[in-house]
Amino acid sequence: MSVSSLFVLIILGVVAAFYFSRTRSLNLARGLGGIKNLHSLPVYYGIQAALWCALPCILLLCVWTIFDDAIIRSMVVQYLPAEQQNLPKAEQALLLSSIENLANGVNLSNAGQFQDIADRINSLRSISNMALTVLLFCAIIATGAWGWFKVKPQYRARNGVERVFMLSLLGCSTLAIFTTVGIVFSVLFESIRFFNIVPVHEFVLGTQWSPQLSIREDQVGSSGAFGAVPLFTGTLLISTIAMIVAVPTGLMTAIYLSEYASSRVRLVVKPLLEILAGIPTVVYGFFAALTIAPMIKSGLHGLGFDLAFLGVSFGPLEVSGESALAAGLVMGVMIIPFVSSLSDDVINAVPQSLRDGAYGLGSTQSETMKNVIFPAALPGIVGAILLAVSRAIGETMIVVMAVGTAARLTFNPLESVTTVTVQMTTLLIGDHEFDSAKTLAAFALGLVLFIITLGLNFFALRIVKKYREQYD
Amino acid sequence: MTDKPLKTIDRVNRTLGKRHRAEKRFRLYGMLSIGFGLLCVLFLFTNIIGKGLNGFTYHFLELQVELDRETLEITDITNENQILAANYSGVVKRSVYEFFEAQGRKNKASARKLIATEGTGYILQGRLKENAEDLVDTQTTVWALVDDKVDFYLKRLGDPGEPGKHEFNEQQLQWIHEAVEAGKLKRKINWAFFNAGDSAHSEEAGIRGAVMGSFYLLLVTFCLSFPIGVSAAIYLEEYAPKNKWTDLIEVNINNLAAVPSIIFGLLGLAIFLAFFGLPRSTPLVGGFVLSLMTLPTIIISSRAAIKAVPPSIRQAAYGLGASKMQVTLHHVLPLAMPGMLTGTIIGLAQALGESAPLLMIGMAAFIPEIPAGVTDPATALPMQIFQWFRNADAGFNEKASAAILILLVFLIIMNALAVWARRRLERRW
Amino acid sequence: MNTNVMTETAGDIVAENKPVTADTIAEQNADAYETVGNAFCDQAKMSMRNVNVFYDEKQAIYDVNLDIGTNEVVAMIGPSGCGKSTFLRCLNRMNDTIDICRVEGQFYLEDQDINDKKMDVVPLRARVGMVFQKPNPFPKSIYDNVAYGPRIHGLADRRSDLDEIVENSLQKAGLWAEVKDRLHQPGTGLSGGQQQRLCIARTIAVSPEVILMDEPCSALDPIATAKIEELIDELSQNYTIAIVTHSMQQAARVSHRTAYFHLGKLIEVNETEKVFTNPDHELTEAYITGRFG
Amino acid sequence: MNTNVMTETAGDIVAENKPVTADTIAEQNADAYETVGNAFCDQAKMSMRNVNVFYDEKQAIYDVNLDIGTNEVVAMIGPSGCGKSTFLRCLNRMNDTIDICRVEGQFYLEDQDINDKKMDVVPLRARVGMVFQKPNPFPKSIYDNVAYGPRIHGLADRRSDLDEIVENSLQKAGLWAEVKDRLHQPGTGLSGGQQQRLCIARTIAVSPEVILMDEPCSALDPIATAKIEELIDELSQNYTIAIVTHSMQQAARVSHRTAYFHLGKLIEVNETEKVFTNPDHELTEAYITGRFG
Amino acid sequence: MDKLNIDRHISQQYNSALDDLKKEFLEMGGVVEKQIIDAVQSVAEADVDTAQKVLTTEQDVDAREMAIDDLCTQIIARRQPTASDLRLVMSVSKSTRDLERIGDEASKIAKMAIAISESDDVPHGFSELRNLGRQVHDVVDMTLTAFARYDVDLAVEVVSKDKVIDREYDTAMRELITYMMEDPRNISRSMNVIWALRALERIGDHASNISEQIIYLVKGLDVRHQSADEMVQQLNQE
Amino acid sequence: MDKLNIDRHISQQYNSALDDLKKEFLEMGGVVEKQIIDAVQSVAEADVDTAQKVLTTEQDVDAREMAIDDLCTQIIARRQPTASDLRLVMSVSKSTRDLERIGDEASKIAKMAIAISESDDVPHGFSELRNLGRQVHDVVDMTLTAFARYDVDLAVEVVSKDKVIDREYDTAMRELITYMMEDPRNISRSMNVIWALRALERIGDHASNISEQIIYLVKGLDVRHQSADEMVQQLNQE
Ligand SMILES: Nc1ncnc2c1ncn2[C@@H]1O[C@H](COP(=O)(O)OP(=O)(O)OP(=O)(O)O)[C@@H](O)[C@H]1O
Ligand SMILES: Nc1ncnc2c1ncn2[C@@H]1O[C@H](COP(=O)(O)OP(=O)(O)OP(=O)(O)O)[C@@H](O)[C@H]1O
Ligand SMILES: [Mg+2]
Ligand SMILES: [Mg+2]
Ligand SMILES: O=P([O-])([O-])[O-]
Repeated sequence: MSVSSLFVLIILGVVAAFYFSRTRSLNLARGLGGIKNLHSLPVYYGIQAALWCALPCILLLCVWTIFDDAIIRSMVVQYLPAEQQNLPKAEQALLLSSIENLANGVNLSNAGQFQDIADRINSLRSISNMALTVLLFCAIIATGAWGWFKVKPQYRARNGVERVFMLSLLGCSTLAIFTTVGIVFSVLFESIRFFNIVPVHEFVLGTQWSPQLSIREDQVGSSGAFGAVPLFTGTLLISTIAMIVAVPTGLMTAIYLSEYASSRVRLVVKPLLEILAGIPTVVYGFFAALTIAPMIKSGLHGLGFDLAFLGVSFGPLEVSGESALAAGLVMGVMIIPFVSSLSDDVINAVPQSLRDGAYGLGSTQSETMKNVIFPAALPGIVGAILLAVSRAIGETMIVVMAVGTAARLTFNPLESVTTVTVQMTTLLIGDHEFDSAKTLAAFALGLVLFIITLGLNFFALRIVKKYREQYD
Repeated sequence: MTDKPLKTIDRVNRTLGKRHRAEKRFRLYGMLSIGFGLLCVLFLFTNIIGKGLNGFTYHFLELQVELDRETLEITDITNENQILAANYSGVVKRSVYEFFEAQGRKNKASARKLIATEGTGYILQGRLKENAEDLVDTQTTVWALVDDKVDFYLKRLGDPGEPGKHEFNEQQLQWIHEAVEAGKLKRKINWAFFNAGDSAHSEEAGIRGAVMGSFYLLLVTFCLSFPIGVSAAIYLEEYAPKNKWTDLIEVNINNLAAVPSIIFGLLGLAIFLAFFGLPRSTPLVGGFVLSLMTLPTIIISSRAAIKAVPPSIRQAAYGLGASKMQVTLHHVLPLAMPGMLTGTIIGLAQALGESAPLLMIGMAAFIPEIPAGVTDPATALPMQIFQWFRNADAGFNEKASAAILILLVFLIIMNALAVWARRRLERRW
Repeated sequence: MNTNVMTETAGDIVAENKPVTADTIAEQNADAYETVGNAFCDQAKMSMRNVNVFYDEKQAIYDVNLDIGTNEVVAMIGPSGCGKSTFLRCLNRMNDTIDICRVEGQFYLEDQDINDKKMDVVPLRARVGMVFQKPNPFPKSIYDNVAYGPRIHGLADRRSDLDEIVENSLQKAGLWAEVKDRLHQPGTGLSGGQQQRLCIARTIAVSPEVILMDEPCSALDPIATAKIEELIDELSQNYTIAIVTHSMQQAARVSHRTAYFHLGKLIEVNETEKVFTNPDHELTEAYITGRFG
Repeated sequence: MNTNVMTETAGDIVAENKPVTADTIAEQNADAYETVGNAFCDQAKMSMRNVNVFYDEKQAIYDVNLDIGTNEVVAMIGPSGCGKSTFLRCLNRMNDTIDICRVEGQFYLEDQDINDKKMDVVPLRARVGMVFQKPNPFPKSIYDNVAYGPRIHGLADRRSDLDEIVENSLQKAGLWAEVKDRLHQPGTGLSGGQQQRLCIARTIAVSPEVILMDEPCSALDPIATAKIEELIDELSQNYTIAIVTHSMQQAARVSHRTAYFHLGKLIEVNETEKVFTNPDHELTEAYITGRFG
Repeated sequence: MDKLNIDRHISQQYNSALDDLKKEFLEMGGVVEKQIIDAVQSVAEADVDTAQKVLTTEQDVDAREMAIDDLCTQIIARRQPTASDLRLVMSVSKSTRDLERIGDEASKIAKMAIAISESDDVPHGFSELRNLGRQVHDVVDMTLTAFARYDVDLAVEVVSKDKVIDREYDTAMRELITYMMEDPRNISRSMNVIWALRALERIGDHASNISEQIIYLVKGLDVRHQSADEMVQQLNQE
Repeated sequence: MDKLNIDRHISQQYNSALDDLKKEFLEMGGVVEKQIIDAVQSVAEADVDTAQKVLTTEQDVDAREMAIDDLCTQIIARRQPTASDLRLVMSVSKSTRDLERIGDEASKIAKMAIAISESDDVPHGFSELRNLGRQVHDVVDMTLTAFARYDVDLAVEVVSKDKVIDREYDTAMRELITYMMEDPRNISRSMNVIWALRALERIGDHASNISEQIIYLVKGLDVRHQSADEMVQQLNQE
């Protein structure tokens, strides 16, 4: 039987185990004069039996399906002709997989001469499948029966079920740690390899960024400059522009909505603004590249012209088609609801009693806001802003779409700059050698980005905590 | 104190005017901010909708096509291979020449360039596949796709500078306008856009593949992240003892929530593709990556939802002798469910619009086929938008706008779902 | 629901053997009624006349007339939901913050009608301060909490004046000795009772003429409560105080006169001794002796 | 802070003229002490022996010995933070839910030591029910609120059994008449006092032997409070009740014996009449007459 | 009809505590009333046994007084009574003392009865004694009824009746003194009658005190140290 | 030193209310004491003016009694006293009645003084009267001191002294009766002396009652209707 039908079989067994054990416990209860004389409710006996049945059987199924191919493979190796047996490991593996393909009925690599081995594989496979089916069948019955027999009035079924429940929850919660570890590992090794090629100081302090397109491994490092400073200044520039737009607007919006606006206005305006947060970044990128950047360009050209016309000695402003300003502005707009929604939540979380206290003393609304609510909400607001900053730093698509890849060390918002994330995508997109310095550089950039945002978030959490300790 | 001590109320009145003015100013700033925000929304939407709607329509030319065997190069109607490989462009071209009454090589070439012959051929191929016997050797009417340049030109007829006009010679322009006036060249909804996969030709490119890709992505993401996220949240809020280990988990989750999405792309690239060797460009891997990315969002919002369940409810249940699992499943979970679901849907909406990590795992590849499962190579809506955007062809840009509209509709639907779920589940006792 | 039950029994007490239905109660409510006892004062600091308060359509206060004398402590008692808080919050226009609340009637603070729409609430609230049910110190230092009011109202020209105001207020609130060494630590770090005294100090700091208190001890334990009560007594030397309380005993302990509210009506106002030994109205008697419900 | 103040005065009262410093207090705390009055019973339902409770390093309860008699109402009073709630929560192991809390000593429910680590708390809590400070009905219907306990403990095999349990419990809690027509409406829609009675009904529904109440009326108004007190009195016919209360008057009204806690020590246990007319210990006297602080 | 609504509290326990208090008080009143009847009878009929009975009852009355006082204290400590409840407790607490004193006076009469019975012949003043005794008993009875019914009018009547008793006592006293002066040998025996008369007069005074407490209880007015007329006037003012 | 710590409440108002109560009570005690002295003096010196003064003071005493009772009621209503505070209020409320009665008895003596003064010659029993008067005054003084100091020992002493007074009263009474028998013309005048003696004896009893209340107040023990020995025994048991 196929794996999926075996799986269905297990499920059937589990359901049966549940049902019969539950019924058994109910019968026992009737004999004892009521369910209250059992240690646990009948449903727990059912679940306990079901777990007893499900866990070993699924384990068996998994282990078997994972290992059977490998075992069969090692079994067929001996049937290969002697010269093939002595092949290097990699080539042997290649050969074996082509034989397996043959067994599956796909003859891609003309491995026709191994038809007999393919047949053998097929027969081994069917034996294995038979064995698995029989074994699983027995296992289901055995574990189910075992669970059924364990149903006794004093049996602590509930406690057992709860243990399993708890352990599975624990397992889920550790996934976050694995993710972090995964991230670190996935960027760390590549980065180390990169730093073997390009020294760290060169990467961190260098002001030239021009990763040479390299096709072959032996070209690596021979040319190209991997100085990341322009990338970081670019990132900084764009993020700064974004925050300049987003923070005041977002904050004032939050304040107005939570303190001044009538409930009807809030009901309409808040979701409207939240739409801004929900729009995918590609859309913003699209918007920035196709609408804002041309607008800025033409707008500022006009401005430059006007100024010149007035006799001021400005030449027409040199505006690049892909300016940091466009990306920054759009990113700022995107982040507004980020700041406003989070701040709004924080401001609303300030207890009404504080407001009452301030009004009761004769404060005006803005005084209440500035002197009482804002300080009380500050840790939350700072947290919100820092989260927004890290969002801005990590933002990819807007910059990819609206800003060029020209790594320029400048703080002029009208010039084209590039950012860390943009470089990562351009370096990785497409099918390059996985080992080229160019690809590896992306991982190094990733590592640095990770460290920066980590630091930023750590900082944010610390701030929030510190203030909270003081004011709660 | 001054020589003449003031009464409290006099002192209060002294500064009153100034305070009220400050109040008015403050309020003004707030209104300006909101105005700015709303303006942005308005601008963004009019812009996107204005651009996007064009993408759903296309210009078609009503052509009479003679489907004779010879030109089609079909000998046996029952042979499917022959029908598939028939020379449809030939008959289309012939009809085009006839339609424009084009003579001479140069004129014929000009006429041919006005029509997307291959695309039109596909339409004919589709018809013949269904019913070759009745159609072969008859004349049939087909709305032929015009060339994307024609479409571009026609859609912008009123615009200043007549964009796209320079692509055509006098003759072509004359033909086009004649056809339009004769009512033969019409702007119609381009159904192919909804039904087809990606294509190298903008007039044939459709969104279906990306939509299905996104759907599978979300399916995988939801199936993984919701149960895991909720479980983790429950563990952390209800079970976890307060120690170094749980602190570590907590700090981790908070950090992950703010890690740039592109880093998750790197993770997917290095772990799922390079280490586990899972197939590239598949919704499965994309789903894994997006799950990891949305997990912190889900965990954090679920934890907030669990935290919002008043401890008094738990105490009440404990006091009655409920076990921890019973307390959690009977009381905490149902009460936290609306919050968890909203958090999840918001997380999924984010995942839906997410593109940077997908770039990393190759979901930006050109994939014309419509995926039939989670292990088929696929692309996703934002990826499709990105790709079309980067294509120099103006037709693709229009498609990108249309795809954006579709994506936004998706998002709005999901957000509505979140609101609905919240309303539905949140029992206002 | 509770109110219903109460109403029933209240009715019983009024018209002894006659069974009282919801209808007759409704009738009663619609009727004009007269407050028994002694609702007026010669030296009134605040005078309320014909006060009616509505929440949307629902009337919460019916035609109340009451004076609060200078340097007098008036306690307001009554069953839950009878409108005590609503009435109190009218006295410094705190009801303005509730959209659906509509207040009718005249409220004189000395000679000024404070319910006038043109009245500026900012100086009003400086004159009529308020202390709330739950202690609500601002998340600032103790000093800043007390200095807040004087600062926003510009009551102190120099730092030293401010210091003086803060010290005086804390002295009057009986908190100086306990906090003088930690004026710059957060006010939220104090115990509940101290927090409430801090809130009182904060209110005193703007030298109000009237202090309103809405169940100021309901979140406190008996010892802290006793201290606040003691403080109220001391404050009544210089301030006019109106206090809402759920605890009849507290009303008995701290007030000079006691006003009994019932379903939005002011049933009886009398000297506190009289109310608690020999009230004039059966409803008052029923409430203070625990015969409702 | 508050505690300090109290301690000082408490010290004053014990050793009248000698000024008491923090040191002597610490000494006192370290000393063994003896509970005055009459902490033991013949027919004890629960017996606590040598109870010490720690929060991390901080000791919250010092060597307390107390019996609670069958069908007796024991009130626990004392200044805020003296450990009343902590002690009460030991009686059904609710302290298990606090990680840092460590409980030492023997707690006998009849003959069983419930502080045994191997003891399963689920059946224990079915025998020793608890009612909390704030009414906390589940956000379910009234019926489901009451039926929840019987359901999880499998007390009813049939629907009709469950109906009966629900009705009986609501009857006993004096709520049946008020809610019988709306059993399937949400429990949270009731008034505060009714909610608290619902919580009591919910507790009764699992037929506990002992009911613990931690300030069950502190969130209620006087009328609802009176009803709950009345209910407690009726329940004491069939149940053993331990009640923590901040209101000395409440302790005086509802309890048979009163236990006075002070800084984690059980200072005095006596018949309630005795405690409130002529307590044995000076600290008790100082507390109930309002001489602390 | 119970105007004070003692049984209308939310707390049944409170109801029953107040009810107990009232019942105990009336019971004690009953015992004391019986004492008066017995005492007067024992004097009139020189019945030593009855007199002895009165003397033994005295201890019961004392115990009851203490019990009632205890009850009052407990109600105050446990229930914090206010208004009418408080007045009830306070007036019972005051009146119980009067009842106890009435019992004391009755015992005194009983003692006289024993003393008188030791001599053979009937001293002068017996008829007056019996007459006064009947009136005093009536007054006490009225007082208890007034208390049971919270009847202010009856209480006022008691006060005015007490004035009548006082006058009769004066007359009897003058007569007895005249008699003593006529026959000095009888002085010591007559003195006994005088003490008995005096005791009856005091009983009337105590009944009047209790009635004043009843008025306080029902109306909240302290009418002590006033004449009956003043009292009526003040009550009408209300 | 104030063992009951009346001035230790958190509430200053409560302190001062209890303090007022105590002060008022002691003041009333002072007035009454003065009444006794004056009354005895008026009898002894046939001083009608002093007697008249005693009679006028009577109204003051009545007013004080009512004021103190009112104060007690108010304290109970406003302060819900418990334990020693409650005992203080209750015992003052009981004792004030005794003080008032002492005042009454003093007035009676004063009335006798006026009656006696109308005749010229000094009746028998004057020396006894003066003697008893001094002792009774001592006892009342001791009682008030005991109350002021919450001195249980002194209170017990009062109770035992009262027994002595009773004995002396008996002796004086017997003597007077003998004298009356000897000289029946004097009966009516002697009767006045008898009433005065009797009043003094009652004053002693009332002082004893107050002392019992002091013991209750300080110790929480109800020692009424007990002999001094029993009392001491019970106090020692504590
Ligand atoms: N914001 C509001 N909106 C609508 N109705 C309200 C509002 N606040 C109070 N009410 C209603 O007005 C009436 C009086 O309420 P108020 O709060 O003044 O009563 P209260 O006497 O203070 O009661 P409590 O003792 O419970 O504080 C109640 O019936 C209440 O339901
Ligand atoms: N979860 C906890 N963690 C640490 N310390 C605690 C905790 N709960 C209580 N304590 C401490 O234990 C002591 C006793 O607390 P408990 O809550 O039992 O007092 P309480 O008498 O019930 O006071 P209250 O009347 O304010 O409820 C206090 O000093 C308190 O600070
Ligand atoms: Mg209120
Ligand atoms: Mg507690
Ligand atoms: O006790 P009396 O003196 O009033 O009879």
